[in-house]
Amino acid sequence: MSSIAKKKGFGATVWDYMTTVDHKKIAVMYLVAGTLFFVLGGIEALLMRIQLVQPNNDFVSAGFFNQLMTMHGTTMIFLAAMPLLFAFMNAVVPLQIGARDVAFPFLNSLGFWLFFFGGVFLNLSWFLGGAPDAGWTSYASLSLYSEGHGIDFYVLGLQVSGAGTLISGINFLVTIINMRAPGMTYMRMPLFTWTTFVASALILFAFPPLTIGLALMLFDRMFGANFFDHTMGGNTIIWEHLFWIFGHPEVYILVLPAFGLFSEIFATFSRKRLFGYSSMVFATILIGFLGFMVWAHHMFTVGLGATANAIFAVATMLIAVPTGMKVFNWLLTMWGGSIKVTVPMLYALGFIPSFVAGGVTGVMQAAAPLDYQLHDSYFIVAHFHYVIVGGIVLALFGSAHYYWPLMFNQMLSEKLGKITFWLFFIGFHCTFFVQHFLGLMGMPRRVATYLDNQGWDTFNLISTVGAFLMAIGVLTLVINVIITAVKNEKVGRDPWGDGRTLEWAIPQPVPFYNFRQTPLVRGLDTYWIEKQEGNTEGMTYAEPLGDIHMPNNSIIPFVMSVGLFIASFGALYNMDADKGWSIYLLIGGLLITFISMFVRSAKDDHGYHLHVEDIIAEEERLYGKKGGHE
Amino acid sequence: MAHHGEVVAKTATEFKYAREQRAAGMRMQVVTFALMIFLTLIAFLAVGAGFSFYFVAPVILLLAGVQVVLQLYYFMHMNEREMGLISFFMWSGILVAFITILCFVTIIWWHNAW
Amino acid sequence: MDFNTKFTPQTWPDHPEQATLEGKNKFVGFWLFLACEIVLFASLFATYLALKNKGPNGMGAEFTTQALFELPLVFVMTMVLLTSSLTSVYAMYHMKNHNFKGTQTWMGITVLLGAVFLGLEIYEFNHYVHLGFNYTHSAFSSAFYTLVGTHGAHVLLGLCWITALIIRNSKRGLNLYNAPKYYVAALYWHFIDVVWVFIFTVVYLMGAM
Amino acid sequence: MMKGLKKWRLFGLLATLTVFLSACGEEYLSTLTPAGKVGEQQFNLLILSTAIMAFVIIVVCAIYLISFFKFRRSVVGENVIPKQVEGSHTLEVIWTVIPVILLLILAVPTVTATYKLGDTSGMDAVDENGDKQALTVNVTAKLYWWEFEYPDLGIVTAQELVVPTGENVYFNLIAADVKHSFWIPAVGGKMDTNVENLNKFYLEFGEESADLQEGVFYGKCAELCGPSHALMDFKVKTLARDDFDTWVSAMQNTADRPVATDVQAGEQAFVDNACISCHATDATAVTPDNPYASNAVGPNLATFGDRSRVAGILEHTEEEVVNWLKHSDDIKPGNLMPVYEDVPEEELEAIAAYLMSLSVEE
Ligand code: HEA
Ligand code: HEA
Ligand code: HEC
Ligand code: CUA
Ligand SMILES: [Cu+2]
Repeated sequence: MSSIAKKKGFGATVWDYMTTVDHKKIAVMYLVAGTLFFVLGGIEALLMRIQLVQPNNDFVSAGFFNQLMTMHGTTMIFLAAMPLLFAFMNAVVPLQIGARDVAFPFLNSLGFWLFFFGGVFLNLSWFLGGAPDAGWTSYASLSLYSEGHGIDFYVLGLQVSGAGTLISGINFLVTIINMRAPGMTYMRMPLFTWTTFVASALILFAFPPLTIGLALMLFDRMFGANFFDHTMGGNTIIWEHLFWIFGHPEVYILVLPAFGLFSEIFATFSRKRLFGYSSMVFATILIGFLGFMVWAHHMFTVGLGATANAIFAVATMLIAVPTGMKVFNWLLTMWGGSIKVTVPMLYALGFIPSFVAGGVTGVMQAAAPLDYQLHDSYFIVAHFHYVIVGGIVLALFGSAHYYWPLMFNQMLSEKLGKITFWLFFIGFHCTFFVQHFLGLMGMPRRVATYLDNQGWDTFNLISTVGAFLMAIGVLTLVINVIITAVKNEKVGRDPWGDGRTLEWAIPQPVPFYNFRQTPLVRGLDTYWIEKQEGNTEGMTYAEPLGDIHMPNNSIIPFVMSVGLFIASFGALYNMDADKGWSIYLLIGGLLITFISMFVRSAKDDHGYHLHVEDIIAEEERLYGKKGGHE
Repeated sequence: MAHHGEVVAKTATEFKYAREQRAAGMRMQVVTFALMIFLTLIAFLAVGAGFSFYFVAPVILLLAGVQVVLQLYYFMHMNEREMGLISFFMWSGILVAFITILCFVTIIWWHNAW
Repeated sequence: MDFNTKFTPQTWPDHPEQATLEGKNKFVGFWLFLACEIVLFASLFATYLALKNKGPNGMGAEFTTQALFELPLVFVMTMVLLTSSLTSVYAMYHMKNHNFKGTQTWMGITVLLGAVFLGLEIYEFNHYVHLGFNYTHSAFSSAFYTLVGTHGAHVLLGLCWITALIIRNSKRGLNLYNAPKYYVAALYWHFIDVVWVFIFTVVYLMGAM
Repeated sequence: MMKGLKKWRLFGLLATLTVFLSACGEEYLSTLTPAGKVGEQQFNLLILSTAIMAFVIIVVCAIYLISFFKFRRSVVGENVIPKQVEGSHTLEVIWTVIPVILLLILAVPTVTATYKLGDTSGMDAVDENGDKQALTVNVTAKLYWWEFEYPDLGIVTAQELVVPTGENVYFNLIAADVKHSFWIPAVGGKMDTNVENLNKFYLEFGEESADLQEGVFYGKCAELCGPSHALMDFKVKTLARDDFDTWVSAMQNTADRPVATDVQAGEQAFVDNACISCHATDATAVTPDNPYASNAVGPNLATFGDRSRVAGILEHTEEEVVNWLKHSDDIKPGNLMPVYEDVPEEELEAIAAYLMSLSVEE
């Protein structure tokens, strides 16, 4: 088939990525795009920290600061953390469960491009009259009051990228439900697959409230609806609820996959089965459930009444129990193991104390009357950066080192990796530890500046210094990536030596069809089992070598996303009385999307069959030996 | 892919049996439909009769609930085997939906003390 | 057994919609999508309930549910939509019997009933707007039109989708490629009915009291 | 004996924590130096929860360090294959039960305090004559300033809240434009001012503010409300009840205050420049409430001379008043007061002098 005869050249490569439906390539695109947005969000953070380095600073204006703050939060959560996690989910989950691809390869590509164009749209606001400035929470009264198009960029950008996220979520769910290899029962799935599963379920239920909230906000701004206009009977608290019904599960959408990644790392580098596997699974599901019952802890000071506050306070505290289960299981995984301190393990080791510190401040905030003091102060900023940076970002960096060989068949430098870790880790604690005290000392969050003589100067200075240490750390990582890419030393299968799960059993580089033959899974940690039994092949097969059915590449996801991107501009400018042309953009964009949808459904796409000869030829090309079974 | 089954023709008896089963199933669906129409009628009549809101509202909500279960389990076959996981997801969705609505009809306008 | 296999009623599998992996994926994926839609509509219902009868300056709206709604019309709409649910069940019945013509016909009837429903809804909205109860009138009006309108938009989408299916497949009969498509379209249609059950109960019946 | 020791240890931990925490922050601003019952209650919760959390962290870190140092590959040997244990039910029970107990210890005071702080019934309590017993203040938050109206006393002030010490003071909170949040860190936790509905809560002010560095507690807006959110400060003056009553009567007599001769020019300028259209100089000029927030366009200036800051942030000098009049848009971006750059300097100075003379204190 044509896709085997690889075309060469830059243009061909770009086209290949634009049309690809291969989960491994989509993973790379998520990784690249997510990293770009992460650096962007990080630069926004640095600018904020420079502004706050001393009292009465005027490095940036107040209005610009609010834009930085809003875009930093929004970018980091929606465009950096989530996509980077999707990168690993895409790269790893199908391999972990023994699948040839995800359930809906076409939708996988669509999910990526929607996210990407949504993110680009949001960020174009910087050049088109100003970014959103009402905080990542975009509370209704302020976001309706806010002038210009910033909020419209927020609403439309998140709507588009949110659609992508939802699609990806459903895709992972179906993949995990339907595509597991024979023998891969639910209770044999690696923990990263489990957390991906639960996080995707959370996406399924958490994104609709956001979608509705954004739609209502859009209708208010675009069509003069009155959902949030109290002078017309509207109610701004509705937005707050919708946002947090989404927003709280969202933080678990982020942290659960991070937990999964660390579970893999702990088990691998302790050379030991994950302790309490079934309780880990149970805890993951429980956290998912409880995650939907606690959102109002973000609204303790809104005035919901003592009863509501008390209920939500207690419900919130409960989450500490399953999370604690996880923490202790990780510790007990190390206990009695054989711990090798590689860079990924270093991140995992750094994660435990950092995340626990962030988690327990969360429980403090859950004590509603105490939260009356802590809410909207820097204490909160400290809390969530401890869980987010100490949990998710460490997981992302750690997994980048851990899975680099899987994704690129190269190993990042361990030496540079350690430098990165220490710079980032020290910078991180330096930045955010002192913020607890700033909050307790009365410093509200989201302040563009502060007056002197309030006792906040030193700690803010320390915090800024820490942020720069983090930046140097990130730069080291970037350098590491570049050096590794230039060196281009291939490492082959199971480079860590202690791989336990199916993804490490596949020969490197991974062929585009993943598994020549579908593997048969004979227990938890399949690869470990096979290795212990001396199976050099790494896996047992469930089927003889035969034809493989593969999906066709398609440019349609890209075109559909471009259509929505264009339509978003139309919708945005349609709110201005003097921009009559915008309606054509809106209609034109939507037409592009609908026509591509129509083409997609009217044109049958049965995929193609990869024949045994093709498989053998491909394996010969990749591994230089005769492919297939003798 | 691995899931390619073979094309198997049913024997005449099997075929007849399957047909009859499906026809019986279809009759069941029509009964379900009649039931749904009946429930709807009751709901409209209860409102038309002008009983107290606090009596009628729970009743018609219950009727709606029953109707939805009928739709899901009979029309949409959620009662069939291998639907366990899907039921789990549907009920999870219903749970989240319920909490959301409960919240919005209570605390949204209850601003008071903390 | 794949997309191109030709079937007779005897060889047609009991669950044609799930006979291929693709079909099974579509089936599960679509159910999950419906679970997601539950929460989507719940958010709209919740918003509607919070804003019901709320007008300028937090006072009661000048139009209230009691003054506005006309139950006879709603009753007719309900019957039409419920019936269309049954007709789509018939379509699936024939699909499972590998009776393509039956499938197409009953799907066609479903579309017709759906179109009648949509027509009545448009008539209803138009009527309210003429009374002065337009989209920007109050928080209540915005919430009402958004909730019921989103349902209406789903109906419209369903109509387009099923029509497209009918036309696209008219020449080729049932196979394992299009059977799942018919099946999930029917699921979607039932779901629209489920939502309507709550709309007529919560919005219209409870509003009229 | 063991028990006694444990108690003592806990006490010691709490004491150290208290000392450590209270070493940070300014007395007039820090939640760590609570001045009043509400703040103290919240502070106690802070100490209790910090102690619990410190315990959790210590336990986790202990297990963590031990397992790390005992089970490194360099210690256990390169080729050792550890035993692949599945888990342990006993341990699972332990680490479920102990956290639950810890959480219960936190949850009980949390719930109690939630109800206690949420109880605003005292607001409407009346004595045998039917007079309100407690002081109520209506707070309206506006783009970037605060109005404090005393509904039972018929007076209004802005930017600086004046309250008596040693009793519960009740607040009705609302915002006039976008959402803000009312926070006096040193006195007690915050409550949002929403746009669509009144919020109620109470605070108790435990000490007189006169001894503080600037003679006032600091208040903050704690909800993002636009560019000048950071500058939406207010101040709180707490007085003994007698002094407060004196202040109230003085306020009630500001209607026809004589204007001192040396600032009469300023008063004239104030009127000529239509400042008066937004700013009342009479503390009894309570603006009619629309059903929600107060209608006042600008802060009431009846006690401007008694303030400690101009517009909540600038030093309280005549120069800064002039500065404010000329550059209010730079000083507080997005605020709703016009700038008066073109008014002659002398006129502005006269206005400043006049405003400084508006005082009800000695
Ligand atoms: C990854 C992200 C993430 C995670 C995992 C968490 C986890 C938790 N969060 Fe956090 N949170 C955020 C991200 C996150 N949060 C963000 C972004 C915000 C601010 C949003 C905004 O306003 O912009 C926020 C805000 C926030 C608030 C609102 C504060 C306010 O604005 O007033 C509250 C209040 O209850 C809270 C609580 C919690 C709790 C109880 C947990 C728990 O899940 C933590 C559980 C973990 C542990 C407790 C540690 C391990 C447990 C043990 C070792 C067992 C023993 C422990 C005990 C007995 C205590 N969080
Ligand atoms: C995933 C989420 C995430 C992450 C990772 C971070 C990371 C960081 N955040 Fe966070 N932050 C949020 C989510 C996140 N944040 C959210 C949700 C808010 C609330 C917003 C709101 O209130 O609405 C917030 C708010 C917030 C504030 C409070 C703003 C305010 O209230 O006024 C601050 C202040 O210090 C801050 C700082 C930082 C810093 C220093 C980092 C650092 O960890 C960043 C480190 C990264 C870098 C420094 C990258 C630098 C890289 C380079 C410079 C390399 C350049 C390379 C090339 C050119 C090749 N953030
Ligand atoms: C359109 C209405 C308007 C007019 C006219 C106006 N102001 Fe203001 N003024 C405001 C508002 C609103 C604020 C609060 C600004 C803030 O802090 O965000 C304010 C604040 C002030 C303050 C600080 C108040 C304090 O309590 O610290 C002073 C002083 C003041 N104005 C003086 C004047 C003078 C003098 C004039 C006329 C030359 C004037 N104002 C005209 C609206 C007005
Ligand atoms: Cu007002 Cu922030
Ligand atoms: Cu939360």
